[in-house]
Amino acid sequence: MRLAQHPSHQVDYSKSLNFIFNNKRYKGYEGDTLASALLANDALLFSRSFKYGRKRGLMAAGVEEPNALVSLEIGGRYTPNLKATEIMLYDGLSAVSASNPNAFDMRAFIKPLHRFMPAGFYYKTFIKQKVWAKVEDRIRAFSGFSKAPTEEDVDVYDHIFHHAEVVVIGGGAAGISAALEVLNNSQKERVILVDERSQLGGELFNEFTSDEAAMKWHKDSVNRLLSFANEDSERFTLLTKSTAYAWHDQNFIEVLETITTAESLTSSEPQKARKIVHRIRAKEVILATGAHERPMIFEANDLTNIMLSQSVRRYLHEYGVISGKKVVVYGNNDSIYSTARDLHVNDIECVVVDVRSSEDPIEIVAELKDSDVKVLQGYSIVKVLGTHQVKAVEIKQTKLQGNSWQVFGDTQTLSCDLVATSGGFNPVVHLDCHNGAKTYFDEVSQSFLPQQERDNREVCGAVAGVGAWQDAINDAKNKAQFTLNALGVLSELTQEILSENYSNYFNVSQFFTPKEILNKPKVFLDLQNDVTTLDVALSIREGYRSIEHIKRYTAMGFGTDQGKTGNINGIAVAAELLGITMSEVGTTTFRPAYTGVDFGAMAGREVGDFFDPQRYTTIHDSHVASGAEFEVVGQWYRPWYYPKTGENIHQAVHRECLATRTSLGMMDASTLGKIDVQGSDAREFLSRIYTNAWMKLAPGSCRYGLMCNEKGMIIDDGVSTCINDNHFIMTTTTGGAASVYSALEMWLQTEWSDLDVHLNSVTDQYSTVAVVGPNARKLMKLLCQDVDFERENFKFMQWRQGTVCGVDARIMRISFSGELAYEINVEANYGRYIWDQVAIAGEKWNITPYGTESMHVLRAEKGYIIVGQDTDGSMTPMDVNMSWILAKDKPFSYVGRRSFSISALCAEDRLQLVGLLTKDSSTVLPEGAHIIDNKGKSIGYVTSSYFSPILEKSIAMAQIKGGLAKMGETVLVKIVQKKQGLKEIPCEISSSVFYDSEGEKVDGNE
Amino acid sequence: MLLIHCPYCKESRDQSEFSPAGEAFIARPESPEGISDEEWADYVFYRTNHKGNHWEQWVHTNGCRKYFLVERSTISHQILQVAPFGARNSETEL
Amino acid sequence: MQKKYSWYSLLKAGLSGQDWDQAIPLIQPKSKYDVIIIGGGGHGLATAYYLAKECGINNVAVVEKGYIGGGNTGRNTTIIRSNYLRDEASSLYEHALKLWEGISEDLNFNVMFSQRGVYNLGHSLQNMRDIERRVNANVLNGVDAVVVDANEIKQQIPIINTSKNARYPIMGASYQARGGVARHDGIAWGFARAASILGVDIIQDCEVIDIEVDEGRVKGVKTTKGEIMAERIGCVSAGHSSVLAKMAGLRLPIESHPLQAFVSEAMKPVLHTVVMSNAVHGYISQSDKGDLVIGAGIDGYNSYAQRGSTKIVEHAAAAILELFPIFSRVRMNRQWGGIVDVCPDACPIISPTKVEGLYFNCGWGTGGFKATPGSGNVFAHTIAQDKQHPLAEPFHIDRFTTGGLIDEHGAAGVAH
Amino acid sequence: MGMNNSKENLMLKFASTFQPLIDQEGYLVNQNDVSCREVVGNALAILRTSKDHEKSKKDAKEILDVDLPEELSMTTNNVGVQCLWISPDEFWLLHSQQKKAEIWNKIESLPIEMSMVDNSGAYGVLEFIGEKVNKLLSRWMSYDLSGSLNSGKVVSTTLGQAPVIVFRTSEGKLMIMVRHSFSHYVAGLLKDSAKRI
Repeated sequence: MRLAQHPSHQVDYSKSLNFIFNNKRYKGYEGDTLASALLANDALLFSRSFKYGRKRGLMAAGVEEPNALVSLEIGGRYTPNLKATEIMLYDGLSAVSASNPNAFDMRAFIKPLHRFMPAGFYYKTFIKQKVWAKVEDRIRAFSGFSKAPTEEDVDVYDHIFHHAEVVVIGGGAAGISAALEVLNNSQKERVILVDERSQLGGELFNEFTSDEAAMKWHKDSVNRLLSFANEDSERFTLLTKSTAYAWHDQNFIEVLETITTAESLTSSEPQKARKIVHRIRAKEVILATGAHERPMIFEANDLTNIMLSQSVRRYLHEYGVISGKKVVVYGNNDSIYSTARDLHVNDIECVVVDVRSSEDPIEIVAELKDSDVKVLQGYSIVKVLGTHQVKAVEIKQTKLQGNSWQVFGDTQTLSCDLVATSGGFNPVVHLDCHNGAKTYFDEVSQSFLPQQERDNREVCGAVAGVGAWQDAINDAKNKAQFTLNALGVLSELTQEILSENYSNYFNVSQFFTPKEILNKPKVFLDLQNDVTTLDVALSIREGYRSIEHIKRYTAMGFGTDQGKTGNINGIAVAAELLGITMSEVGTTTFRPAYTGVDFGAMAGREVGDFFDPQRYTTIHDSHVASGAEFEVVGQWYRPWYYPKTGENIHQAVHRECLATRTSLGMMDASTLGKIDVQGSDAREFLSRIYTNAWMKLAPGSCRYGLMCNEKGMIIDDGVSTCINDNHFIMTTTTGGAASVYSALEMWLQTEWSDLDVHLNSVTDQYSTVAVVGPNARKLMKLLCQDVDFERENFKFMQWRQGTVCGVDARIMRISFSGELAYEINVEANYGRYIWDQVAIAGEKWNITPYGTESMHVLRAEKGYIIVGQDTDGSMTPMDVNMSWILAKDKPFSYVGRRSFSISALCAEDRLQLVGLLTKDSSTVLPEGAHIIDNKGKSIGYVTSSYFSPILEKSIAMAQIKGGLAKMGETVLVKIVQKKQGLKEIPCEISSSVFYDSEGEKVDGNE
Repeated sequence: MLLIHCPYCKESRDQSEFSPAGEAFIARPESPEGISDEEWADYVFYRTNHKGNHWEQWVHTNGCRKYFLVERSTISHQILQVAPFGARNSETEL
Repeated sequence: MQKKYSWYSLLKAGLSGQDWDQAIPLIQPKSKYDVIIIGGGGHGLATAYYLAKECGINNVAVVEKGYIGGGNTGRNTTIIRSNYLRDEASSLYEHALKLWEGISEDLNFNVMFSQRGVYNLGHSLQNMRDIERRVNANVLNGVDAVVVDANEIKQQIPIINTSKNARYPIMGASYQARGGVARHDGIAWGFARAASILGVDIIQDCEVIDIEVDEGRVKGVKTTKGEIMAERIGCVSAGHSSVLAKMAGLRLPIESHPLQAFVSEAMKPVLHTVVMSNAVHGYISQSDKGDLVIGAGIDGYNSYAQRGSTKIVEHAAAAILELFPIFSRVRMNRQWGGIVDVCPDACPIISPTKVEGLYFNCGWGTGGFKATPGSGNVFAHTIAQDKQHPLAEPFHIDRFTTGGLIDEHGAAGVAH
Repeated sequence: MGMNNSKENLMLKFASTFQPLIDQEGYLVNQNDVSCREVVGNALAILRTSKDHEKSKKDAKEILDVDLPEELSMTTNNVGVQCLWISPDEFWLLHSQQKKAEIWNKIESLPIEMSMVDNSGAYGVLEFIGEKVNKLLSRWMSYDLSGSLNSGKVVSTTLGQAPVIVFRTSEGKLMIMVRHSFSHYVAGLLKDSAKRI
């Protein structure tokens, strides 16, 4: 129900909102969460638990909530597994329970069997593989919470980089205080304050009804911060509705900000991102992440309307909501009295049960007693009565003997409809531990606190074990001063005098884990995963004693709440059962994310077209216009083939190849890597990284080179052009460009720094148009007048500088097809123009653009290898029958040479590259098919295979064990895939040069 | 993500600008032909793979393209120092 | 005598308050054993189990510095397959896969091996050539494998994105039906329990601080729980192999790198098989609990920190969205990292060393989990006979000197 | 043949890869708080210097009349040649097409240990103006633009996955050099993010 309005309430009573939950209509207000709005409507059932399907209501008011899982909206905005406590209400909201508490549930139906299904049940059952295979899917069907989405996300997500001198995480009293202290005492330092809620203040709201001072300090401080944010936005950034979910190395912090809460908006092209991941690199970090309250444990502690005490207060103060009329407030620390007082002030009947029998009662207890609030000290709740919802509690007397709790005396029953429990507080150390910090167990606060000293980081407020808001504010100012000093900013500390009305919530008694309770069934530790004290006991009994084993064996803390409330009780129970201290038990490792992060948000905009750059040549648009299909090579989009209407790939390639062999073809070769090599040692450098000789290559000439790594394996190849004695331009494969470039730089910088060589990438500087075919010379003569193209004056493997259609060009006469060919290199900006001019001028010879597929066929006809297709990183130059390219007399032991003499690299049965001709010349071998020996074992495989249009027969290249010594032998290629038709294809091992073995074509016509 | 100080740009930059380039101080043998297969294999394949403070090579791929030396803890990822290439030839010797 | 797991024992335990015996007894080390296995992960525990079961050596200790199964065993994405390219590798992994198929019964412990099939996607022409080559090799080696095209994939996995316009369009895949996933803790605990029953001592919280070598022969180890002697010692410590090697005065051709993974919040079953893509570095399956289990790429720098670069995890999330756009609003729940021991040829080392009696089983890189039973099996025989198991022979450490590498990297990279 | 073989009106033949991506006024992004347009007509010479930095500085001054800047900054000489620091031995001379011939005539007189490479065709130059420039770029750049990129500063970094050179010529103006093959990618990123700042 909703209480009378009060200034502490953070809801706007003038803005009423309609929403739907599990198909029922409700009303709430602006500022409500789905959880508070439903409580206000006395709707208490939210979902069912994971294992036993028990009906569950709210336990908390924040991200620590374990029970209230729902899914939101439908279609492209359907979102699974959200906590009702983290959903800000908006008009038209529509949500359903992750698993409906009002529908039939098999897990709950088989309740009598639960006793036979302890933790680790499945390890002991369905042990036969066949049986498991049958039942697994049926068992899986029960698992999981919400259904998965079915449609693509309609929203987008952004990433933003930030740099700040100080990041304050947490916007409660401590965080506000720390941020202000830094801003007030520095001039230019950039500050970012991050808080997960929409309103700064954290738990401070809970003090508003009882303490004017708290309200005033909050109002003044928040206004001060907002004015900083507005007036000095360069310096101060305030991120609300933003959760710092991960802290990585060197203070790299990731924050998830929720931008659009109104999930039901329907715009296809969103003007706002749904969420933004802020990636903050900070010099100094101040953690003010507060603490999560933990529950007391007792039998049937998972019934509806058993809530955390501070959460009850939060619903009361921030939303004016309470879910009971008669409350039992139960706990082991002073905070429960504040809760009782606030309930009493709001005329809600309540009884306080404190496990501690206090010797010197604190002031507030007296107050309560004076105002006729029943206070039972030295009592504990042992059991809750009720079917689904709390009806009453059974209490017994309690005392601490030595280190163990005793429960004794008669059972009394207190009727009530709401239990507010507080077992103490867990400092939110998660972030601090993400990148390696440790925690230690603090006896006073009975909690794991962050390690004291740490570079570039301070902790303040509740996370540091400070239990009163007044102390937190001053503690924060203090720590902020340390941070300022670390930044070299000098300033004076001024303590703030705040109200006298003082209560330290971290006066906590030892964990309440008496045997009488641990041995009872249904004492839940992890409510989401239904982990009970008996499960932990069993885990230990079976030898899974490490807390990490207990976690894994019982699934404690694996839920979407990651055990924020339950884990610590589990640790306490384990300590009790193992007979060791909690610090000996230790915690499980805290890992990102602190709270869930949408995959979409993690990816940001790096999806779809932006997943990876698409690199185009300057001629790309022309290829698109002529209807080319593209092949992606590395990041490059290369024309694959140019189908004419109605043509399939084979017909197109057939046409392209014949046109090129018989008349004229053209291709865009711009994607090849190009590296400018200059310096007096350029030649020496080339001869060190290539296997062949470079000392005598004359200016005006080009040479093919093969590059190996130190393992002796081929990694790249290409033609290098000698501009002058100190200047070469190397070409690399398209895919290898980047790695070759950095490998060359590595040799120069880390091994051969004595060499005078400079490398520069000029890949993007040039567009390269290859003109290929017997009529190439005729065409070049048309396009370029200032170069002599006569064959004896411009020989194969030479280059000339000239003017093509008015554009400066470096023309190389090299060939990857065996035909007469020229490569025209011009400044990239003129590439498209030259391409068009070549096309126009070539029309009379029916010039035909061809793509990578035809290029492959043409080169295969000549037996030229493609690194990465005919080699795979484990092939030496000898393996590909290219020993001719290994210089014997180079003084310097070029890269890879030493490895050639290692035994395994000289073995005769290595895979070697040979040609393969099918006996039936029309049969084209599938690439990747294997060659078998007479025992049916693989002795190699087909690397390249095509139907050669010019030869009108099938040709192939293959790696075959000892293949070079098997010329002319007949082998069988075994097709083992049904799709390809099971058969054995007889082939003859041949030279891999299939066409024009004399090399006559390279000079073209005339 | 690491924050790496480039000794050439003299600025700390995000890891995404750099590429790791393996263990430092592994020099190519003077005369590869003059050494045994074991020694060659040691150079090509074998690594110390320190647990603790570890000298390694990084290259400022998307920056100045320079290779340099970094001493980094492989336990905490803390970077203890960086040095231009050739500033030192072993973990101890400067 | 340990109670056998069965419907009968479950029923009895249910009625008698779950009075189970210790699956993993708490044990203090003896002063001497026949064999010490360093490393209580899946591989180490499997080694101990097979030593006791198949090699008649029961006087074995497994020493683990933390808790068993807490290293890579508990940190990987549990993908199991045997469709490797090279004969040597596929034989070894197929040996492991065959053991997986009977392991739950053998250990009397359900490790929840789920043979839901594994797809390795191809996104480029060269990817598909490599897939054809690998699948054909597998079939010839008796390993079940088949090439499927984009349409067939779409039929089996309706939620996958096979659009031709994708940045990395799915062109096809290799599919191994017998592949799948298993419960990672299960395999460690199952081996541990079964080994203990056969008399193996499993000693946790026991860190090896030195390996004692005398005249080229191993004598024993110094640990945080005192000195333990043994004539034979097997090192199975994955990311920490180099650290152990150093104690024995050895170096290894290994680097330790971070490998990260993450899981989503649990949803109702929607993905019923395993999908891997090397091209975009995303590996995904849905666990029996309902969470998506996603593997990311490897970090390039050395680390023992069990955490890696954010960029890699975020890229993996993006890669998964390329394949499964409907997961955009699903939330990552937990992220973690393991330390993988990477070998230059992406194949393991299962080998004796220059130190007599000291054996190493390491270098599994990102592929170790799937090999767990096979790795332990051949390593146990290698230690017992002081001679490599036939399947382990190609994986001798000397291959880096003789050049006999088993390159599983496949194509060095597309290039023309 | 009717083919233009003269070197005149080269600009008619010139086609930047950004050209298909810009609007009529030549803008990639044109909002009141941030604008981005391509600046054409630039030429780029990459100058590589020797290990003897002092000598290189002297030679560069005498032969090319440029002052080699120290560390991540730029200089502009009296004829408008901008010299950008890229690395200790690498400097980019950004100049107008008109100046190109003039500069290249001097290459012969460079000492052997210095070299120069024409990369005029490799890069597109983008000019950013407006108060939200940093906001736009911080979507894709890890570099501390607001804190560290003062006027006259030059840094090579990444924009998304594209390698770029960023420099601030004056308070209000920021330039980015993008490899042509990345222009579609970069233009796409900028246009997309501009919609949501």
